[in-house]
Amino acid sequence: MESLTFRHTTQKPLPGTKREAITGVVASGNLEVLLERVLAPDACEVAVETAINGYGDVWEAVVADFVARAQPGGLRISINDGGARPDTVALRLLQGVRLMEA
Amino acid sequence: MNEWRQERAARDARIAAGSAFATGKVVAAESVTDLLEAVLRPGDRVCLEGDNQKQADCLARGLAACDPSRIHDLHMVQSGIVLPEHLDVFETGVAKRLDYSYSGPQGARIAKMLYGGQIALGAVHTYLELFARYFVDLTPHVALIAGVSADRDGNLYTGPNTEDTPTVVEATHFKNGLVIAQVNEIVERVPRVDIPGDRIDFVVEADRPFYVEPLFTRDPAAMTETQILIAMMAIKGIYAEYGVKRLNHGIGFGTAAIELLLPTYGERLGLKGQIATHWALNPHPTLIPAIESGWVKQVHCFGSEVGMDRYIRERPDVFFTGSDGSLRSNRAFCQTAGLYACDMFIGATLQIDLMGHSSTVTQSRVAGFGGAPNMGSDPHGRRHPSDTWMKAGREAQTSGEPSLMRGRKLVVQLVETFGDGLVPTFVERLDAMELAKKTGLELAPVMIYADDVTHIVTEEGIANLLLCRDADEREQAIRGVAGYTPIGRGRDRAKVEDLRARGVIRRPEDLGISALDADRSLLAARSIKDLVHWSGGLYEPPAKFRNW
Amino acid sequence: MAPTDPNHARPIGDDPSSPIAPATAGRRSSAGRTGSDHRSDPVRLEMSWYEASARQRVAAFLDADTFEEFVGPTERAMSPHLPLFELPRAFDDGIVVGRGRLDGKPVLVAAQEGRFMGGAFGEVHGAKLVGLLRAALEVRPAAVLILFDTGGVRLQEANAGETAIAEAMRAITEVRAAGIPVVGLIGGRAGAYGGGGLIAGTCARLAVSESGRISVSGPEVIETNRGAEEFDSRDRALVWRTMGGKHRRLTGGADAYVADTVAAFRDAALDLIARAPAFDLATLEAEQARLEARLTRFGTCRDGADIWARLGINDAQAVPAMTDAAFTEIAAGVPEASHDAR
Amino acid sequence: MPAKMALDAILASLFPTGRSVAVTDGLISGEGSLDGGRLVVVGIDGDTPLGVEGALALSRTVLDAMKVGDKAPILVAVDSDSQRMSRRDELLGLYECLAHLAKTLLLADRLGHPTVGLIYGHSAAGAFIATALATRVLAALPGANPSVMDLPSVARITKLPLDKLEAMAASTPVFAPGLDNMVATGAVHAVLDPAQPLDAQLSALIADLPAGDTRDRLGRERGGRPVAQAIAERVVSQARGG
Repeated sequence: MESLTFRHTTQKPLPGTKREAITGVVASGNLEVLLERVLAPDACEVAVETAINGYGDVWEAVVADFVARAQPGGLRISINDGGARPDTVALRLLQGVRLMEA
Repeated sequence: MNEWRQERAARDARIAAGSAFATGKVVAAESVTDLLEAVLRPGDRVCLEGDNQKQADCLARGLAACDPSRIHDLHMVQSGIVLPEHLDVFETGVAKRLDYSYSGPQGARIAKMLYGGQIALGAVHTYLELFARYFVDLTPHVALIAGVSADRDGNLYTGPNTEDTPTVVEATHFKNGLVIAQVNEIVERVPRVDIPGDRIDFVVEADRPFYVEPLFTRDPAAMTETQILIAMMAIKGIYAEYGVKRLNHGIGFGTAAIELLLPTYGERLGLKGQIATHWALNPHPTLIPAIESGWVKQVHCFGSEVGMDRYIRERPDVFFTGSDGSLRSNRAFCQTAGLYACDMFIGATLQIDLMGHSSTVTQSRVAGFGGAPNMGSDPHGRRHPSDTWMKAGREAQTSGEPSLMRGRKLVVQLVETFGDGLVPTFVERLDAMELAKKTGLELAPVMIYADDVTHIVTEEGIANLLLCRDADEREQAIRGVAGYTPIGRGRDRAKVEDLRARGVIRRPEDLGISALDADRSLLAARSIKDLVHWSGGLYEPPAKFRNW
Repeated sequence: MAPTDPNHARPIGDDPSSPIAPATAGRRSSAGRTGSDHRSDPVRLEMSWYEASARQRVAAFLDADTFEEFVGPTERAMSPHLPLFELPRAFDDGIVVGRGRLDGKPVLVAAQEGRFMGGAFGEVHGAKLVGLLRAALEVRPAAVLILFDTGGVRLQEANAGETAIAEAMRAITEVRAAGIPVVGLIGGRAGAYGGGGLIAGTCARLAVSESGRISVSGPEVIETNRGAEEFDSRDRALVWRTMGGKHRRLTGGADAYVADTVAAFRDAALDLIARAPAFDLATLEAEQARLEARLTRFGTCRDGADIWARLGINDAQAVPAMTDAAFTEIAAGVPEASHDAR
Repeated sequence: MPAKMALDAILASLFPTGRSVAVTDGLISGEGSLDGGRLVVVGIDGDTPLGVEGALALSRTVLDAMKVGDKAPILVAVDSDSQRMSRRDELLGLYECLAHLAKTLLLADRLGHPTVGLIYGHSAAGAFIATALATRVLAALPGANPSVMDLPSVARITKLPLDKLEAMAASTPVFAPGLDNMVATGAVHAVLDPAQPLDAQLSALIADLPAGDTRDRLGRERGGRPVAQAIAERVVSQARGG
C-alpha cells in the first residue's frame, strides 16, 4: 500500500452546492472516489491510498491534468484504489465532479 | 527415358502399405499409429491440420505415438501449433523442421523449444503466405485433416469449421500426396460434400469428437467503460468519417464493443446502412444484435464459432451456407476477402512503438501471426476504388498527379494505453526485436508494420497517421494518444496541441464525445444471456460462458 | 466459506445518476408496473440489478430521494484489519445501510457491494448489518430489506465475520419475532454464499433473479475439497442448476422470482413484505415438514433438472433457457414453490 | 494445545446421576438431569460434517424439546467438521436446512429454553454458525479448535506466505483459527474448567445468562473485535435520531 497526497490551488471553485458524493467501487482495476466540499474555494486536495506501489509520478500527472481541467476548487478528494489504470482514475474523478456539480 | 510418374507411384505404394490397416478406406482409431507408420517416410512434409476451430487431434495423438526410429525428421507444414501433441513430435524426434503461422496456446513452449534447438524453424508465416507456399515449395506429402463426418467412400463433411481443409487437400491431393481424414463419425450419407471422396485416401473414425475452443466469444459482461469510450470514438471518428462498409474486425474486447454499439450508439448517429454492412469475420456472438437490427448485409467466415451453428442456419441471407443449411467457412478465401475486398481492418495489439510498428509477442512467447498481417496490410495489388479507400488515399498523398493516386486501406489499431497489470502498450522498442535476436530469426515478428498502420485509437484520442508528414510528426501523434505511459508523458505538448489543431489528433471532445457518456448501458447486450435473447434462443453458448 | 465469486468483474459504471437500462429493452415489452411508479424514478427502475452497484440499487429501489445513509462513507468507518494484509479498504467497508421509503412505507435497508472483497463479511461490514437490525427493534420500520451480494466471510477478518453472521441471524429472528418482516433480495454478481446463505435462510422471505445464487459452499470450494468429479465449477450451467435462481424458486428456496431490474425487485419486495410469515413454532414446524419432504422426495436426485422433472415440469431440460415470463408461469404451477414455511 | 475432552467424559461430568444420550452418525441427541430438571442435549461429535439430513435431525430434536413445555435448557455440544461440502447438499438447499436449525435454537431461546453451546472439539464455517453460535452463550472446553479456515487454506486464497500468516496470527486474533481467537472476538463466552464438575459450571452459566447479545461487547473488551460494537451502536444511534 502507498499513500499519496496532492495539493493544488485552483482558479475558481467548483460550481454546485452538493456537500459530498462518492463514485466507484474498490475492486481489482477499479477505485472509489469520495468528494467533500470542505476546503477553501481555491484549494483542492487529493489523497490516495493505492494497492499498487511505485506509480506516484503517474498519479501526480493524472491529478494535475484533472485539476487543470475540472478546476475542483473547495474539494477534498479521497481515493481508495484497487490498482486502476490512469484512464479509469481520470474517468472516476470526472464522474465524481459531475455528481458534485449537480 | 524420363520417369514422370515417380511421385504417383510413391503415393500408390503408401496407399498399399496403409491398406493393411484399413477396411476399404476406413481405419479404426486404435490403428492410427500403425497406419501412419505405414504411410509416412522419414523427412516427409506433413500437414497436421490444426485450425482455430477444428483440430485433427486423434491423428495428432497417433503421430506423436509413432516410433521415431521408423518415422523421423518430418517437416511439419501447418497453420496452427495449437495442441501439445503438435510440439511433442519435435521432442521425440518424429519431426524436425517446422513452417507455421500461429501458435497462440503453445506460444511459451514453442519459444523454449526454439531456444533449445529442438525445432528447426523455417519461418513464421501469415496464413495466406503459408497456403501459397503449399502450392510452390512446401507442398505436403501427407495431409492429416479433420471433419465432422464422412461416408465409406471418403466423401467428407467438414462441418461449419471448413477453415483450412480445402486448401490443404487441394495442395496435397493434386500433387500426388496422401490425404488422411479423421471424422467424428462414419455415416451412410454426409449432409453435404465439402471434399469429394476421391481426394481422401483414408478415413479414421476418431475415438472422440475433435477438440473445439470458443476462441471468438467475448463476454459483454467483461466490457469496460474505457473499451466503450474507445469504441465510440472509432465509430464516430473512423467508421462514420470514412463511411466504412466493408471490413474485418479483430477478436479483442474493443472491436466486440464496437459490434455491440452499432445498434445503439451507431443507430443514434444515424449510421445504419452507411457503415459496417459487409464483413470478413468469424461469426462473433457479439455481432448478433447488429445482425438482428438489420445492420449487417453479409458475413463471410474464416471458420465458425462454438454455439453459433443454429443461429447461422436460420440466417442464410447473412452467412454463407451449404445446401444442408450449415455454415461453409473457408480460411483462404476469407483471408483473401479481408486482404482485397475490405476497406478496413481494425484490431488490437500488445505493443506499439514510436513509429507505429506493432507486435503481439512478448519475450517469452512466440504466438505467430495468423491472419492479422493479411488483413492489416495495404494490398498493393488492389485496383478497384471505393469511397473509403479513395478518401484514405487522398489523405496520405497530397502531391503528385491525382489520377495516378492509389487509395489506402484503413488499418486501425485499437488499444488501451495500459494493458493488464498496468503494462504500457506504447514502448520505445518492441519485445519482438529482442525475441528475434535471441532466437536467431531473420525477421522480427512484427504483426503490422508502421507503414501499413493508418490510425491508432486509444482512450485519449485518435491519431491519424495518414496526415503525418514526417517521422517527427508521426512520433508526436503516437505520443499524443499514449496517455500516461512513459511514451505518452514524454510528448512535446506544443507539438501535440498543434497536431490536434490540424485534426491529426482528435480527442473525445473534438468528436463531440464525453468520457462520461461511455456507459455500459450503451451496449446492445451486457451479458451472454442478452445475446441469447437477441438471437431468439438460437445462439447456444458453451457452458463456461453461462450464468444461468 | 471463502468468497466464491467466480465473476472477476472488470470495472463498470458506478455513477448513481447514470441509468443502466436493460440491454434488450427495445425488444422486450416493458415490464408490467405497479401503482408505485409515481414515487420512484421510472428510468432508474429499469436498470439492471446485476449490473448496478450497491449504492445504485439502494438509490433506485427506494422512493426517489428518500434514502438516508447511516455511518456513510464520509465517516470513513473502514476495516482496521485489511491494511495488515496490504489490501485496499473501502469507505463503507462494502455495505450501505440506512433508511428510506418504499412506496411511502418507512423501511431500513442494507445493501452489500459484491465487487469489494466479494461482498464478504468483515468486522465493520458485519457490524453495520447487525446495528441496522438492532435499530429495527427500536424504530420499528415496516420492513428490513437486505440486498445480498456476498461470497460469505472475509477471510482476512474471518472470526469477526463469522461472529457477525451469528449476531445478524439472532437479530433477524428478534426483528421477525417483533412482527417486522425481514426480506432478502438476491440478484447480484456474488450471490449469497457461505454465511450469507445462512442469513438469507433466516429471512422471512426471499426474492431471487435468474443470476442470483444461494448456497453455503461455493462450487470452487466444493471442487477444491472434493475434486472436479464432485463438482466441476467451470460447468456454469451445472452451477446454476444446483444453486441458481430458477432452481431455488422451483423448490421453494426463494419466494419470488424476478426479472433482473430494480423495478422487479421493488415489486417483489412490496409483495413479500405484505405476506411475511411469523417467526413462531408453527412456522418452524411447517418449515421442518417442508424440508423433510424435500429430502424424501428429491434426496436421490443428482441434478436440478431431475428435481424439476419430479416437480411435474414437462420439459425440465428447457428450464434454464426459459424467459423470465415463461418461467414465472411454470413456477406458479408448482405447489412446492410457494409456502409460508420459512 | 491441550487434548480435547471426549464426549463421554463430558457427559459423565455433566450428568453424574445418569443420562440417556445417543450418538448416531455423529449426531448427538438425548437428555439428562440438571438441577432437578431436564437438560436436552443435541450436537455433533467426532469431527462430523453437517449436511442436510443431520441439520434436520437436530432441528427435529430441538422442535420436540419445545413441545414438551418444560422450557428445559438445551445444550448444543459440538465437535464437528464444517458443513458437508457436496453438490447434493447444496442442490437440496443446505442453506435452508442450516438456517432452519439455527432458527429452531434461536426460537427455543426466545420461548424460554436457555440455550448453551459447548464446543469441545473442532467446528467450522456453516456447521459452527448453525449450531454452537446459534445459542444464547457459547462455552468451550480447552482443546477446542473452532476455525473458519485453516491457515494453509488462508495462505492459498490470500496468496500470502504461510510463515507470514503465522506471524500475523500471533498478534491478530481477528482472522486466525483457534479457541483463544474465538474467545477474543467474543464468540466464545467462557472457557470451562475440565478439572471441575461441568454440571455446576453449566448451571452457573444458565443462572447468569446475559439478556441480549453481548458478543460484540466482549469482542471489544477482549480486543478481538476492536470496532464492531462501536459501529453497531453508531448505526443504532443514527437510526434513532431522526
